[in-house]
Order: sequence, then C-alpha cells, then structure tokens
Amino acid sequence: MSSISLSGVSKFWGDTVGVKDLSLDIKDKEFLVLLGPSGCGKTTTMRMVAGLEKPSTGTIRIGERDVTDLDPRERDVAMVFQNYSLYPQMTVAQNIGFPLRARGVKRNEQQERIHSAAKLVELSDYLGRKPAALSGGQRQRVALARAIVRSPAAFLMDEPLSNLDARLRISMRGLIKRLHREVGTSTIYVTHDQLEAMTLADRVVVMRNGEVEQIGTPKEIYNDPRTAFVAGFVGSPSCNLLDGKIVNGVFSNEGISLAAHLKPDRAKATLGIRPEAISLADGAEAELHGTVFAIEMTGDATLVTVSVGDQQLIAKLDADCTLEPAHTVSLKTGRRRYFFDGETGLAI
Amino acid sequence: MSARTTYLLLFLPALAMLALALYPFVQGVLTAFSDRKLYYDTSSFIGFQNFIALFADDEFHDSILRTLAFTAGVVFVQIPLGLGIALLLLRQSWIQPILRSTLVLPLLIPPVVAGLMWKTMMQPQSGIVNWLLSNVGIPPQTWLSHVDTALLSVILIDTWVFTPFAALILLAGLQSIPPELDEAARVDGAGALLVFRAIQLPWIVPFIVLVALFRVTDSLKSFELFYATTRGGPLNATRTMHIMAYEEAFRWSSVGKAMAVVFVLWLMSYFISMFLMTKWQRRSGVHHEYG
Amino acid sequence: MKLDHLQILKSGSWISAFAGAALLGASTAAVSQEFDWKQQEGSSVNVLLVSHQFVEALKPLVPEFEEMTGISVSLDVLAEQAAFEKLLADLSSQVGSVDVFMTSPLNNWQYATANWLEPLDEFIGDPALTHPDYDVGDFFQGVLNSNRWTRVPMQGIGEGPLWALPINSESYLMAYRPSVFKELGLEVPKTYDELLAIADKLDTGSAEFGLITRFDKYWDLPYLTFGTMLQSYGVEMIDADGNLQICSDASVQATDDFVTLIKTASPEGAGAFTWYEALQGFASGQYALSLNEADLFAPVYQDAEQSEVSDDVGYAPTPLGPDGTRKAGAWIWSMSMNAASKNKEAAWLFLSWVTSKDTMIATHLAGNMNPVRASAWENHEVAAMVNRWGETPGQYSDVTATMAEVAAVRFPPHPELTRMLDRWAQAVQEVYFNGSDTRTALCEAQDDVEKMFN
Amino acid sequence: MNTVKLTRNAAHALAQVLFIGFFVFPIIWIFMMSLKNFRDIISYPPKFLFSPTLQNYRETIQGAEGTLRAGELPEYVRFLLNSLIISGGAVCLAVLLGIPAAYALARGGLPWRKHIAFTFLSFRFAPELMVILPMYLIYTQIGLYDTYVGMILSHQLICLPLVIWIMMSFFQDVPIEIEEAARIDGASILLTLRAVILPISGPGIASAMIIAFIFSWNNLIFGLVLAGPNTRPVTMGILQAMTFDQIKWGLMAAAAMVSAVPGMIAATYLQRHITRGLTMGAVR
Repeated sequence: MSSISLSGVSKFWGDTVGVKDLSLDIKDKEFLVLLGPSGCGKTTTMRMVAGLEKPSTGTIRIGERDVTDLDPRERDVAMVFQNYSLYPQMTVAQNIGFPLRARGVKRNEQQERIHSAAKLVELSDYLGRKPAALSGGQRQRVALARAIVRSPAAFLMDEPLSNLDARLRISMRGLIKRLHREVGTSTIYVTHDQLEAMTLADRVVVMRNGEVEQIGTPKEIYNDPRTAFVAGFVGSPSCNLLDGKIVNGVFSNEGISLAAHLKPDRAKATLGIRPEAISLADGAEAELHGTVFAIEMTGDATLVTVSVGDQQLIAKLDADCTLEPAHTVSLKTGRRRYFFDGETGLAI
Repeated sequence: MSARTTYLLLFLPALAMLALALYPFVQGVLTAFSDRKLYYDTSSFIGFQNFIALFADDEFHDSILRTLAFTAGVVFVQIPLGLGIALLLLRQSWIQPILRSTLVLPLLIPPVVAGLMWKTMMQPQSGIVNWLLSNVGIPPQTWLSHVDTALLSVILIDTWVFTPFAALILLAGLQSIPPELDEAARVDGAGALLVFRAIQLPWIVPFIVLVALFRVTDSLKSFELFYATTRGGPLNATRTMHIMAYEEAFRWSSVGKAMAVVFVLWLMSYFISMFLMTKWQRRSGVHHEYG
Repeated sequence: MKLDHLQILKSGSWISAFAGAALLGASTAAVSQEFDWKQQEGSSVNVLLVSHQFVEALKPLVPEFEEMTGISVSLDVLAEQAAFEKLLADLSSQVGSVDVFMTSPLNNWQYATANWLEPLDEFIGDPALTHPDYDVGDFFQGVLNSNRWTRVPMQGIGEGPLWALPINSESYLMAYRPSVFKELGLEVPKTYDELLAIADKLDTGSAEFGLITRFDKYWDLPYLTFGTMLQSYGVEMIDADGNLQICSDASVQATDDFVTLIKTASPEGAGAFTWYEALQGFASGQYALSLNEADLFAPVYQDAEQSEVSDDVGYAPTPLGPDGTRKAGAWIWSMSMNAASKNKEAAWLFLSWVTSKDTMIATHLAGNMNPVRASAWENHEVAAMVNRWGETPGQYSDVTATMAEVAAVRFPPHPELTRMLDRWAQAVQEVYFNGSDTRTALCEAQDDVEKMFN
Repeated sequence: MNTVKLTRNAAHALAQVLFIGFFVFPIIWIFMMSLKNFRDIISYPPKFLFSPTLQNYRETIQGAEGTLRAGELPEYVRFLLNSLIISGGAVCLAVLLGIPAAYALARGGLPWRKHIAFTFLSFRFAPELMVILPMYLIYTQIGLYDTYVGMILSHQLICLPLVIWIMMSFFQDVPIEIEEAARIDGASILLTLRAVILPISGPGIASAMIIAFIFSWNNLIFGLVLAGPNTRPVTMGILQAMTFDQIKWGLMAAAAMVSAVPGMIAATYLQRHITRGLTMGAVR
C-alpha cells in the first residue's frame, strides 16, 4: 500500500491532446475519484497509472518508485475494467487466482487467498463456474475479487459499475465502499457519474479536456465549485447557470436582478444557482421573475422549469406546489449561489 | 526484458523461416537475369535481356492474356456461384447439414488428381460428361480437346475444385450477420431479394474481397490443374504463364527465361493482391460500428 | 521360324541408320574365372525409373541382386513426365543423388552435352567389373549404337562413347478390328493413299469412330507417330546436305494428308490425344483402326481383363508412303549412369546386371516387350507368348519384325532437339486447329528451328 | 401466394439437385471407378451396373502382387505415413513458429506491421517453379533431400503464411481489455499468450491447422522434386497409377479415395472450425 503521484504528466497522440500537464498526489489509503464527461482524459490518466499507456511527458511514482517506464506487471497495481474482462475459458476460481499464478504464488496459498477473496465479494458458491454462466453483477464481483486477491499497491477502477442496472449499481457501490474500508488500499476510480463520485470518494478530481478543473472533497466540490463547469457537472438536478453582467455589485439580465455583494464588475458573468436553493418569493424578496415552462413530479419534490428572459432554470420546490404552466412566478435564491467570470468560467 | 524485445523474440523464428525461403527465391530472381541453360556449365548475367525478349514475344503476351482470362473467369464464376451455394446452405432444412459436409469433399481430392479424373470424365468420345449430356439431348462438347473450349473447361474444373472454398468463406460471412439486422429489415417489410441486396450483400463485401484475394493469387499461379489436364494445349490454348515457364525450364532447360516468366508472374500477383488487400482493409471498416 | 526375326533384327536398318557401328565383343573375352559380385558389398544404389511394364517386371528380381551383391538398391518409380522432371532437377544439380536412371537417346543428347552422363565403355572393358557372360555383342548393334555419340551437335551418332545401355525398344504399327473391316468389306490399307480412300467409311460399321492416333502438341508427334508417316513420305528433319526439310514439298504433302485423315476419320478432340487416349480408346472398342501406335500396346489389347477387343484385334505394318517406302520412328528405353554418382562401381554392377542376358529374359517373360538382345529373341518362351497375338497366329510377330527393319532414330543429335520438335508439332497443330496454310505454318516453324541451332 | 411459395420451393429443390449433381457426382463417379476393373472403366457407354471388385483397394493398400518385400510396409501405406508425418509435422511446426509471430504482428505494435504481414502472405503466391530448382540444389548439398525434416521445412512455404495470416486475425479479435487485464494481473507476455490468448483462440488454431493440413496434403510439386523414395508423399503415390502408356484409373481412384480419408475425418470432426478459420477470423 502506498501513495501515487503524477507530476507534469501529458499524453498526446499526434495533435490530439489526451491529458495535459497533469500533477496529482494520491495519498496512501485514499479513495480518489476521477470525474468528468467522456473524453475528458480521466480514463487515459488511469491507464497511464496502470502502465497501459506510456505518458508523453512527466513522471509517475507509486510509493517511492518511479514507474513511468515500467510494464504494467511490474507496477503492482490491480485494475477493474468496465466490461469485466474476465478470462472466458477459466472458472471463477481460476480467474481470481490468475494474478497469483502469474506471480508464482504457491498452489495451496493460492487456494487460501482465492477463498478469502471470494468470501469478501460473496462468491464462495460460484467458484467452479465459468464467467458465461454468471450475471453481470456476479461478473463484476469476480473482477473485484481478482483485483483484491493479491493486495496490490493500488486499485484502479475504470467505470466498473456503468454496465449494471440502477439497483445493482447501488448495492455494488456499497460493496466497493466496504471493501475499501476493509482492505484500505489506495484507489483510483474513474466515473462520469457524479453521484458515484460523491458517495465513494475521499477526494474528487473533476477533469475536462485533459485538464484538472478542481480537486477537493465531495463537500468542497459541491459547495465551492471552482469553475462554472464543475458547478454544472456536480449535483442533481444540475446547477442552473444563467448569463448576465455585474455592474456595481448587482448581477442582472432580463428578468434577473440580484445582489452580488463585493464582486467586481464584469461585462459578462455567469450565475450559478442550485435548484434546491430556489424557493417561491413574493414582493421585495423576489430576485427572479419568469413564467412556468414545465412541471415534473418526482415524488418527494416538484421540479419546475421557469423561463427567465430568454433563459431557463430549474427550481426544486415542495411536492405540494400548485403551479401550472404559463403562470408567472417570482423566485428567490438562498445563499448557495456562485458567480463566475463569463470569459474564463472561474469563480469570482 | 521489455515488451518490444519480447515481441521481437517471438517473431524471430518465423523470420528465420522467411530467410530460409528467401534464399532460393533470390536465387530464382537472379537466374531471371542470366542466360542459364541447364545443360551448360556456365551462364552469364545478361541484365534485362530475358525480359526484353519476352515482352517482344507475342506468345508471351498471349500467355499473359490467357493467365488473366483464366483468373477473371475463375473469379467471376466462382464468387457468384459460391455465393449462391452459401445462400442455399443458409436456409434451414433437414438436408442442409448433408449438403454442407459434401461441400468439403472436393477440397480433399488433390488438384492434380481432380484434374486427371475430370479429364477422363470430359473425354469427348468416352467420357461420362458427354454421355450424361446426350441423355438430356445436349450435343457432345469437345471440352479440353479443342482450342476453343479448353480454357473454359479448365475453368470449369477449377470451379469444381475450389468453389467449395469460396462458398465456405461466404457462408461464414452470411452467418456472421447480426440477426437483429436481418430481423429489422424483415419487420420493415423487406422481401428476400431486398434483404439480400440491402443487408446481406453489403455486409459480406469484405468476405467477397477476401475470396477474390485468395482465388486471384492462386489462379494466377495455377499449375497443377493445367499440368494434369492440358499442359498448355491443344495448340497453345491453355498455355498460361506458369505453364510457359514450366515448358521453358523442364522441357527446354532454359531456366533463365523460365525464371523471368515466373518473376513477371510473381510481380503481377504481388500488385494485384496488394490492390485487393487495401480494398479489403477499407471495406472491413463496415463492421466496426457493430464491433 | 522365330529365327527369322532374329536375323532381320540383327541385320536390319537399326544398323544402317548409324554408320560405323563399332563392335565391342572383344573385350569381354579375356576375363578372370571368378567374378566377384560381392566387391561392393554394403554400398547402395539409387535408381530412378519410369513407370513402365519393364519396371513391374524388374521389381521382383531386385532382391536377388541385393542378395547376390550385398548392395542395397532403392528403386524410385515415377510417371514418365514426373520422372524426367525429377531427373532434370537431379542431374542439373550435379549432386548425384540418383545413380542409375531410365532414359532415351533423345534425352541423352541433352544430358551428354551437359556432361551429366558417365561413359560406359571403360566399365564394360574392365573384367573386374563386368561379368564374363555379359556379352555386349549380343545386343542388336543398331540399337546399342544409337546410344553412342561424339557430343558434337548434328553429327557423330553411333560413334564416340557409349552413354547408355538399351533395355527395350518400341516401334509403330497399325492395330485394327478384323470384324469391322469384314463387315465393311474393306481391306486393311497398305498405303496412305488406300487409307485416305477408305477414311470416310471406317466409322460406318459397328465401330463408332474411324481411326485414332496420338496427336498432341509435343515432340512425340514428329518423332514417333506422325514421324513414322513423315519418314515414309521421304521426309527427314535434315537432308543429306544439312538442310532443314520441315517445310519441304513432301512434308507439306504428309501434313496435309495427316490432317485430312484426322479430320475425316477421327472424332473431334483428336488434336489432344496422348498415348493414354490412344490406348484406352482402341481398347474400349470404339475405333476401327489405330494408326501408327506403339507396338507394345498389344499386351493390353490382348488381355480380356483390360480390353473390350481382346478377341477382335489384328496388326498390320504402318502404311507405305507415296513412292512405296516404309520407314518408322523408334523409341529406345535405355539406362544411364549419372556422372555425379558417388558409387559408380556399385551403380555399374546394377546396370550390368539389369542389362545382362538372364535378367533381360526374365523381364521379357514378365511383360517387358521388344527385346534388344539377340539371346532374348532366341528364347522360346518369349516367342511363344507373342506368337498367339493377332488376327492369325504369328501376325504380331511378323508385323513387328517388318517394322523393326525400317525403324530408326532419324534425327540429328542436338541438345535443343526437344524444343525444335515441339515447335514442329505446334505447326501441325496450327494446321489442324486453325486451318492455317500448311506450307506457311511449316515454314514458320522451320525458320524458328533454324534460329535454335545458333 | 401459395403458387409463389411453391415455385420458390421448387427452385430451391432444383438448385440443390444441381448442386449435388455438380459437386457430388464426380466424387461418386470416382468412387465407382475405384470398384471397377479397367475394362469396365473404359467401356462406353459408361457402366453404372457392374460387378464391383475390391481388387483396386487391395492392390493400392498391399501393393501389386509379388512386389512386397519381406518386413517392408506396402508402398502406398508408406506414402500415407510419409504424408501424415510431413503434413502433420509441417502443420505443427508452422503453428509453433507462426503463433508467436502472428501474436507479435497482431499485438506487438511493431513498425511496418502490415507490410511484414503482407510479405509473409506474399510467399503464398510465389510460383513454386521459382524456388523449386534452387531449393533442390540446396537440399541435396546440405543433405535435406529426401528427409522428413527437409520436406517439413519446404512445406512451411505453404503452411506458415496461412497460419500466420489466419491466427493474426483471430488474435486481433480477442478483446484487448482481456489482454490488458492479464498484463496488469502481472502475467508476462508469454503467460498471457499461453494461458489467456491461446485458449480463447482454440477454434481458430484448430481451423488454421486443418486448412494448412489440407493444403499441405494436396501439394504435388514439393513432393515431386524434393522427396525421394523414402519420403514420397501420397499425392505422388496416387500418380504412380500413371504409367508411360496408360493410366490405371481404378488404382488411381482407389488411391485418391484412401488418401481423402484423413482429411475427411479431420474436416468432419472440426467442420465448424473450418468455416470459421477460412474467414480468417473475420466472423465476429
């Protein structure tokens, strides 16, 4: 078990940029999630850590060792793939035991470790089966067991849950969380699902176009997005982003006028408001004015889409809200609102 | 040991094999530039003279044309026929497994033997083929023994020997079509003909090119069937390039000239198959969206 | 009565074809009493043979030789074409993996030019290596001497070193179906004119087709079957003055007549008939006449197991030419020794054993037709076997005897001869298939052949 | 509607009859020939009814009477064994050399990959005549002539390109992630190949082997020139039915029938693989 550090790592394929000048430290026993939309470079980053891709520049260390030029098998990391990547011709036990076999572990020690790994992922009854005879969730558990069986320096997980259905995903999430707590190995986890990131991570790295947007605990990422992109990507429903300008400490646009205390003037600015921070207002409290565009019931709340000027925003209101489309509404925002520079996207 | 080194090491034995094959190959090419006659001890380098003489020789032009005509005939008969057979075998029925195992049989008769057997079956006066035809009222044909029909007859024999090969590849191609594609088309109301034209045919284009690649290269250098049936005759009606080279070398001991002929033949094969290869690689892109 | 053959054969034109035949009998006289067959014990000999009745006859005898000499013999038997291809590969590589092989004068002119053949005279002359009973004078000298050549192109045949020893000979004759001729009320033709006159009637009886003959695109045509016709028309490839005769008037006449015959009396496809079609066609009973075919097809025709005509076949000499002459081609199967052989003494022991009187007779009795040794013809068992053949007893024997008188190799020794004759054959095929003008086609061939001499 | 269906079924039936007629009849005819004596074979009109004889098979397998030497295997049996050794050995060697090479070509990221692969394939279409005489010379000089080793080596010209080409396609079809998983699991390239890739491509290997075997088995020219009496393969054995003046059709047919047996067994047993192998892995 050890820390992992990337410094100045880039990956190019010709003119295409995969990852640009990335520096990152994963502490020992930390669960780090790389979060971002597809093509943001998160998977590439992880593959470079695994050794499946060679960085164009920069160095990668695992513990004290510089592993930049090492083969995957010399790096002592374990990886769980999105599509499981089980060996189809081997039984579950053989699949789990393969890393041990590759390292020349003694036969009876292999058996012992296979059984304890299988027990951890609750697969003890399936050891004799071939992968083709397993369900998706079971296959993913085999892949997990294959990763933990040899106590590697780090776990790498590449969207391991994305092929599972919603319910299974939740229970597997719990399993992964529990495994990490029990085994305590440093883990890099790649996902595009912000909820997975928020629930699993010690720290989240939000990436975009091959660069880091923000690194922080889930709380920091949610509460203090460093950029408009992060604000928009994290949270569900996602954060409303409204265009406008700041003049004399007031953010305004058609139908919008609200105080932006102490913020400098900007000809172009973006306002971020989380839907859950919006509530109905009347009179002087009102900061936004618009008409109801659409209404969706989710059971515990009502999502109301409101047209404000030529923009739209979503408000998460009480379940017993009685609004109808085409009603005019006035809204107020709580304190959880963010201002971003309209050009750079950075928080002001 | 780095991955690159490992791969190179894996590659080495086959490379050694290649070198082993390369030596006689290079010897052969060198001979093409000499005036070597087997029954003289000495031979000298004469540059491109063999080639110049060949290209000035009408018989060589004819043999190139014959070789190409044979190859074209083989490809244009065997691919549609093989495709037809593959479609026939695709249909589910009780007889299908039987048909499919009989399809392999011609591949198991060595071509040289198949050639001899067909020659006797096609014998105009005593062969079974003309006898069978006469029973259904078709007049006897001259088959291999007349200048007008000999090349066509060899193509026919080649078709018997190698169409199964084409049909098996094309059958595999048809079977590789994802069923949902076919089903979707049928749900959309497409008839068998439209399914074939719009779904099956485009899908198996890479397979067709693959068959063409194999059949073209093998037909260009086809030797054993000619050797067993006509040896280039009657007259010069089936004298392909490989047969011409064979006559020069083994009948007349003019190895230099023979090697020049096969060298030209090899170049033709090389460039034609290179052309087909690039076609194949481009066309197989079709599959990637499903891959 | 069988002695007649012997004399005719011995004094026949085999000899006259090759002037200056040298007799070698003298050397065999002075010989030590005890010949040591075991002198090469432990060595081995590789023999390359053409699949032929001779080989079938020889095979069972080989163990005797091995036992007698302690030499192990490896027989490699291949189909004719394959054997010559293989032989060429081996001889040209000069590594000597074949020690002894079957060949013919025509092939040997190429091999001798290349120094691939071992001259045999010294072996024959060495009493330590040749058994006293060998008696080289017992061979028909014309046949034997066709294997001598000085290696100067175009001349010197019958002179110079001996490159091979003959094992059998082949000439040409006509085979016919007596019942068909009787039915049609026709006489078996004695001249090509007579044959031409009845050509269109031959297929009007119970025979489906008129005549069959070998007619493919290679040198065999002007050398063997059609060659026999050409020579009876007075055509030889090169005349006494050394001029090519390929498109002489006589040659044009012979070619025209030949093509007319085929077009009239042979079925379509005749232009591609090899020995295989010729033998099989006549044996199947579909033809009235087989023209200028090999005399050693008779054993097949006579065998009821193999032939539909075993009780309905007669033999006649090949037709006479326009001025009443008859000449015929000849094929002489012989055996030679590879100059690159590493076991020449052992090879010679085998070669001399195969061509010895006793072995030759044993092979003839087992079906090796047309002896080349006088002693074999004198053997009564051999004579009795062939005497039964034909429409009337003795017919086959008489015909072969007649043909032996006129059979000869009448071609100039030259390494490129196969290519020249192939070119000639092509011209005849052009006349048949393309209807080319005979003289033009032949003269073009002659021009091409002329160039090959240089 | 019904008539349409009827016509279509009739068309299919007709197509099947033609198919059988063209592809199967010659085989049946050859088989019948193998049961006839020479006279029945050459007789015209052709005989469909005749009293069958096993003489041709007897002679094929035991050799002509009186030619069998004591303690020696009959000739044709030796040819069969020779071919089994040569073709079997050639295929095994080709697989042994070809699989690592194909794997390196498929996954090694070697520069000029496509060109190297194409060069290998190009040996398939080199006319045999081009190499056969130089090869004979070399073989006789270094003592490979008429040896099993020499024959097996020469058959690499047939087998190796086929094996490499087919196997390459199969290896490319194995999902790359499985291989990556193995590498991360700590397996060396060799272990990955042996324990992961080869078992997955088992059917591909089988079909490559069968196809290479059939092509090797049917080859004539190498056997004609490079094999001597000790290693003569079965194709040359079948041709021994050709004498200088006649072809012993019955013997040839019987020999051809016997020689097809090993291929028939292999092909029937592994027919699914043959189909897949012929497509060189293009079937996904």
